[in-house]
Amino acid sequence: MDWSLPLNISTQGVQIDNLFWLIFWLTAVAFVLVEVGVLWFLWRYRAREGHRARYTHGHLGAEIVWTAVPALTMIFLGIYSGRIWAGIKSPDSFPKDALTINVTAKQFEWNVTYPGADHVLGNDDDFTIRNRFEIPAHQPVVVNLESEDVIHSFFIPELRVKQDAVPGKVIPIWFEATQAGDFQIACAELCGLGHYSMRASVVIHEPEDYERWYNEQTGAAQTAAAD
Amino acid sequence: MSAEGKKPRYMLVWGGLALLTGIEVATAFVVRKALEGFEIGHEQVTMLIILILLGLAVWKALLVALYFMHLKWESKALRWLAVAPLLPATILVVVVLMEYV
Amino acid sequence: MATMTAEPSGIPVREEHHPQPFIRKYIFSTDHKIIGIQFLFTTLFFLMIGGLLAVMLRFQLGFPGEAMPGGSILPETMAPGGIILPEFYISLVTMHGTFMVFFAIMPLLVGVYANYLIPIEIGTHDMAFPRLNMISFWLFLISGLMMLSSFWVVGGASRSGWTQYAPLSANPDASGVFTGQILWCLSIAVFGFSSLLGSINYITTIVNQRAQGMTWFRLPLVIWALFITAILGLLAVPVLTAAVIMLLFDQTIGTTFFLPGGGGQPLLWQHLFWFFGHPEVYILILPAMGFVSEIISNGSRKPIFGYKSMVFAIMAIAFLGFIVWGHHMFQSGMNPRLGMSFMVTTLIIAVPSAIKVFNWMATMWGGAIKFTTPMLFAVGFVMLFTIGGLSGIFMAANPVDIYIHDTYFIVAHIHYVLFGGSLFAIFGAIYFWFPKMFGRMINETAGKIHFALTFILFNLVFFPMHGLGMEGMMRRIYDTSRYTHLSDVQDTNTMISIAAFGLFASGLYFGVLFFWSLFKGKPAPDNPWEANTLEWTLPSPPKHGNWEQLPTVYHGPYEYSHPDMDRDWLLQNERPDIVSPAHEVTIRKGEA
Amino acid sequence: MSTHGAEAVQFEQTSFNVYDKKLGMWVFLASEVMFFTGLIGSYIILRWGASESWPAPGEVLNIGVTAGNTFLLICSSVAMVKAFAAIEEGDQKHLKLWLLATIVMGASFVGVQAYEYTHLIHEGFLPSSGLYGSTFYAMTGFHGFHVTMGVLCMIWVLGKAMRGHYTQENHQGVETIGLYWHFVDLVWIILFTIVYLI
Repeated sequence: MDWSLPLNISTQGVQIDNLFWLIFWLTAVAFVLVEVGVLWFLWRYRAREGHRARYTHGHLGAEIVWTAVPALTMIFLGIYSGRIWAGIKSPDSFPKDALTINVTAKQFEWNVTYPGADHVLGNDDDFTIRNRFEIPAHQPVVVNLESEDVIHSFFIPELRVKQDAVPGKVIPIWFEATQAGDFQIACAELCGLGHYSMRASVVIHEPEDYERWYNEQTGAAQTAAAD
Repeated sequence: MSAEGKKPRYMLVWGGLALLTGIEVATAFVVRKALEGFEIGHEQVTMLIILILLGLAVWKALLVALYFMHLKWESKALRWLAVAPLLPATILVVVVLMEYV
Repeated sequence: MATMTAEPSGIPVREEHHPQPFIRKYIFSTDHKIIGIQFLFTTLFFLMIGGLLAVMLRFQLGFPGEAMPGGSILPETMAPGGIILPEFYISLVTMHGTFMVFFAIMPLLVGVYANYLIPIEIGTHDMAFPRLNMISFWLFLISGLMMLSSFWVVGGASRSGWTQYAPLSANPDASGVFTGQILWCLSIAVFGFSSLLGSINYITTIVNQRAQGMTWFRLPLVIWALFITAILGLLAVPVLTAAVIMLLFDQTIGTTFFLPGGGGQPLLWQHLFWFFGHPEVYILILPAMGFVSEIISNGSRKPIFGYKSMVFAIMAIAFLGFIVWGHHMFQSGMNPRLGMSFMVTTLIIAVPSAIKVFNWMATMWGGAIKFTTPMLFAVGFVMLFTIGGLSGIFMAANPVDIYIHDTYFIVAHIHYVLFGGSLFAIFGAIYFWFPKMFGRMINETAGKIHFALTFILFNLVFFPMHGLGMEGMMRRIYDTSRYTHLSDVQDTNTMISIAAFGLFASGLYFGVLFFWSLFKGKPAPDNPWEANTLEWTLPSPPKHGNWEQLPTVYHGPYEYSHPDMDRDWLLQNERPDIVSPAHEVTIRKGEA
Repeated sequence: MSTHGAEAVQFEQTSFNVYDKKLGMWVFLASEVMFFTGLIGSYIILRWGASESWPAPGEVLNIGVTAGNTFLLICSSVAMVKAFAAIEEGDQKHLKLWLLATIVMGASFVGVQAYEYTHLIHEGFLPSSGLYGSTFYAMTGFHGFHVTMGVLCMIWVLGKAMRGHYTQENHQGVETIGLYWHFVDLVWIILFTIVYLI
């Protein structure tokens, strides 16, 4: 553990990490202010012989200042994070040219369904892979999350993606990886006794590698269908 | 309660409640049938009926709260206490309904 | 508001002081002080249970797959050969949360101190409904024991997390627990009723029974906090009760409120739970803030800074508490637009909390600070609660929450608020009011050792969890070694676990100190901390019925270092013109 | 107000002008509102979001019987308030009579509901019959439970009335139980409309 966020490989992750560190520095200032202030007051105003506490019930000006400063900071943070949130989650933010994949969670595995050779989901030539999630880099991916039994949560730390999969609902999310590599999907929502080992491998390919992999798979699927 | 000397006429309220209940049942069935005879869509009729029924129910509830529960004669503070929980209640229902918007 | 001239109170003095049989006096007592003490003993027991569960689950995280020393006494279904099973681990996590929230922190704050303090701080004989008060305690005890018993039923205790997310909780096939799950629901339903009876009592008593001159803005802040807390409990807990009953029906009689198979909505459970759950968070912190306000003002020998803004901050927190619940659900699949509005309200709620922290600091500024044990815990509260509050901003900003949601960052946050916050304030309160409750003092040096141990170990346990969360370590996982991104967290986890065992030991040390002081502590004077509120005008411990003649209040509760006084405190029932510097007399009857 | 005032210190009122029991009951009713919000709110939310259509009024439930039952509960409410009006005048006889009438009508309400339940269960309409069954039984069941509790408390109050416990000056118990009873009536008014008629 090294007190840093792990490698980020998604376009949204940059914004999330920047916001994280912005909040970190804002809160660090408040943290130092309060903790040092408290310790300083403890020392400076310790009970001493012949010293009597100041008799005061408050100071309106001071109170207005320390109401207004946090309030303004929070309003700023709210507006700033609201924009990022909308850019990730709002339905308008979803890219049009994305690759769409279905992920169905169940105790305790991730089933990933790809469109078949016709590149359209929801018909017979779709193929499903268990516990293996392969996607191309540099291309937006939309994942339609579903669950068969209980709530799971689709979490890929390096992609800064986390979304609960709720039975009875289809929840779309999107992201775009910026580099290839091997990672894992983790389940982030308690889903039963196998929760701790509900993982799947994530393989992010360079686009041409993905193309090759996909063609192999659809070929295999077609052969399987032909049998 | 009736410290002002004027006794609340409970029987009148009772009559009102009984009448309103009758109107409700009639609305749900007879009026609905009648309305469906006109050139309005089924959806609109349902909406209208629901609004009328809810209005009648609130009216009845108000009669009970104001007269039987004496809120009409209580202090302002107690009346506030009586309606205060409706605020969080409304927040809960309305916000969760926004899931479907 | 109407005014009336002072005259002797028309309320008849109750029949007190006749000897009562032991059972009526200590077991089925209707005396608010005895009930408060009953709550204290039971909740300290449940606190220990919660701590013990934490020790076990920390053992698994620190030393995965190893046999727990002494763990072989546990049945095969929990830990064969002392090695904790994954299913038992989830039960541990679930029950740790459940016990700490419902049966330790909440009743320690409300059950103990609302009962004990309200009548003696507002100046009345007892609660408005003493019998309901007694029933409330017994229902609480029954619900706690029901919850505890679920460990020993077939299938073990509930395994759905303390938040009981449906459908895992609603479907026994998914969780593998049936009886334990039913017991969870029943226990919480009974708990909800107990809490309701308490709230009715507290609200009615504070509204109706204040002593002459005890106006709203002369109430001690702890009473304000308990009053607002009671309102929160009154309006929030019934929603949980209703939800838990629906959950129970889903499990038992085949309804489908939360089961998508029958058209139900899993998210409805989360909405109902968090509609209760977020006000609950403030139920767990507002009384703690009240204790801290009392203790910091007392320890600094200075009036509380900005009394009215403290009161309005409590009210603002309580009101906003009802419209922020969705921030627990940012990643739940809730409508993203709702996520946006909940983020805004959540960020706003940071403001009143900040006001309170700054007001406590300003109270210390220019004071004459005494380093008593309660004061140390109160200052510890301010320092640790600040960390918990600031880490909350990370998760309030919902884009960041995408990453840190359901990680150890959240675990760190909740413990900084509930342990570093609430529990530190509770320890402070126990040290502060112990002399009044039991007529004996807790040794100051021993108390300071307890503070130092707790403060240091607490930070060793929970501060590194922020780092674990940044690594992406998920909550409630049994074994981190399954994940590549968690390959280097084991050392930290082991360190945390060792510190956690130390923290539990410091808790046991406190237990010993508590019981030792109960019997062997130095006899306490009536007003050991030289405080101002009404309870310190009574003998330690106060008699049944508290007052023979009800006190009259002349000013606010924080008149420390009043310029007209020689001494630096002024009881609420003293008038500076009567208690002149020349001849100090205490007004308390029977001692002149 | 000065803390250094002379002898005639003026005190602001420090109570609410409402006696404890009545205040406590109103506070309790506030929490009851939230409890029923949990149930009724869930019903509204589930019905709003339901994928399949909801049965039309009268399709499953017998409106005629329940309309009569509603009328019965309204009558019991007016009987309750008459009992209260009687004791306000110090009229012991009518207090007891009207209380008895309230109890009988309340108990009959529960009886009719039990009849309705057995009938529905016989027809195969169960709590496990989808969302409609779930919400119907939860809401009406908990309302019925409240009525039953009310009847039991009312029997207790009647017992006290028999012993002459209530007087023209002191009849807090009658008013307090009355508030509860009217509240239960009020909840039924809402339930009847949204469960049976809409």
